[in-house]
Amino acid sequence: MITLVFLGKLADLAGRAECECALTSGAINWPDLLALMEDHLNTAIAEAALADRTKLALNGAVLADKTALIARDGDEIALLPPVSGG
Amino acid sequence: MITLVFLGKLADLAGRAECECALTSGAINWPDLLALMEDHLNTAIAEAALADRTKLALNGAVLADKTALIARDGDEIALLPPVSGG
Amino acid sequence: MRDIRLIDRAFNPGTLIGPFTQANPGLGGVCTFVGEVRGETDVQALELTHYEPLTLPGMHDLADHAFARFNLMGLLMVHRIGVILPGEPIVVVSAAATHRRDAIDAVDFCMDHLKSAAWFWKREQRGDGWHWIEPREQDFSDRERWEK
Amino acid sequence: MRDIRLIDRAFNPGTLIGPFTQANPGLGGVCTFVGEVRGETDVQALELTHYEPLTLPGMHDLADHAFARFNLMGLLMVHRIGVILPGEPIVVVSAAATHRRDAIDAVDFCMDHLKSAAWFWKREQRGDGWHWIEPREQDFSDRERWEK
Repeated sequence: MITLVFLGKLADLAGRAECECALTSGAINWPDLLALMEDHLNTAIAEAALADRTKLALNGAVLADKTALIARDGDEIALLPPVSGG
Repeated sequence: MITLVFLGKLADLAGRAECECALTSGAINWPDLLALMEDHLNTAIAEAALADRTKLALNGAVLADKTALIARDGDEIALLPPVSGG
Repeated sequence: MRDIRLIDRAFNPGTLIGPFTQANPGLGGVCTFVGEVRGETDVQALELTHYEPLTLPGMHDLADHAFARFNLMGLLMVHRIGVILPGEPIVVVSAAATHRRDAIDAVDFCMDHLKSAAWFWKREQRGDGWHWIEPREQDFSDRERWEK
Repeated sequence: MRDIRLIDRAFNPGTLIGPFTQANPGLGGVCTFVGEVRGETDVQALELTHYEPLTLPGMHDLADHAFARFNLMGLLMVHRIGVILPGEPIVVVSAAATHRRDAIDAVDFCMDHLKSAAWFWKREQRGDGWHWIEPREQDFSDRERWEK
């Protein structure tokens, strides 16, 4: 099981703020994650994940290169669109 | 009678914050003012008045060119050293 | 004195700033910025979402950078999350320093980074529903000033 | 909302800033700088002299320039005169605006001008008596930033 967290407008695209996905293998990489979102959610969120400005955090640490993702059972992956605070 | 007002450290030099001087003629100009301070006060304050950074106000308006001063009976002349606020 | 917080309900900035100033005895100046939800014609509410594992640690990193870059005695950084109504404060940054330039610049620096480099997402409720707010170009250029 | 004052006794900046913020409904941000007498080892007191015919009119001119230069909703500028003890506020400048950059820059602008271009003279009392304070080189260069 891994947890996907969708922040900001990505939650609207995904249709939820969070989802838990069962893993068929011990670990997933970046193409696996995209396929997972296509299968369990929709194409729009998979495409948004691909956008340059969308960042990825694994267990609370932002990845410098999201395509280098390797996530294992129990991990939490957050999809982070451009921020706007203050 | 004209009133001289000494601000900041010029009050220390003049030995007072203010003085009233009787005029012997109807009006005084810049050289007259310097002579007046030499006579009634001291050389130090006359010299300080000459310094570039010392400005002059006549009746609450700063003079762009203090050497163009013409002051008449009842006027107030303020000698303003460099400021420091805040 | 360092006070970095997320806060999930309406608050009065004065109740934070007074104690903060008191907690930095001997200071020369305190600069404070308070950002509020503008009472614009059509905006009924603002919602600030955050991502807990990143947001507060990110604000602490920002504070570390501010302390490294400016000569500060204290830094207060408080950011609202959740639903915020027009006229309510969203963010307070207060910096205490010996000299005013450090205090003013530190507030400017922190605000520029909170706007476009901290882990918050903002949407506003208008008559026709919720709209996500993207950072403006100006927000990016404001932040880039500090990269020189 | 414009509030420009000289004040000749100790005051609490919070009691000015709260009402000032309230008096500018719809603002996006308020930036405030409070300058205090530093509690330095040897300074027992500070004395601020002013020249009444110039000082308050000069502060109003400065406010006019700030309103002309920045997009402001309100400006508060309060300066102490007389004898001030360590820890007491000397100056408060607060600017309310729709956008934070105007608020922060207006405070910065006003402080730079109050420091080296307003009609105040400052001396401090140390163990060996009173000493007049000249503006620092930095104060002049801070002000010159605005002449570009």
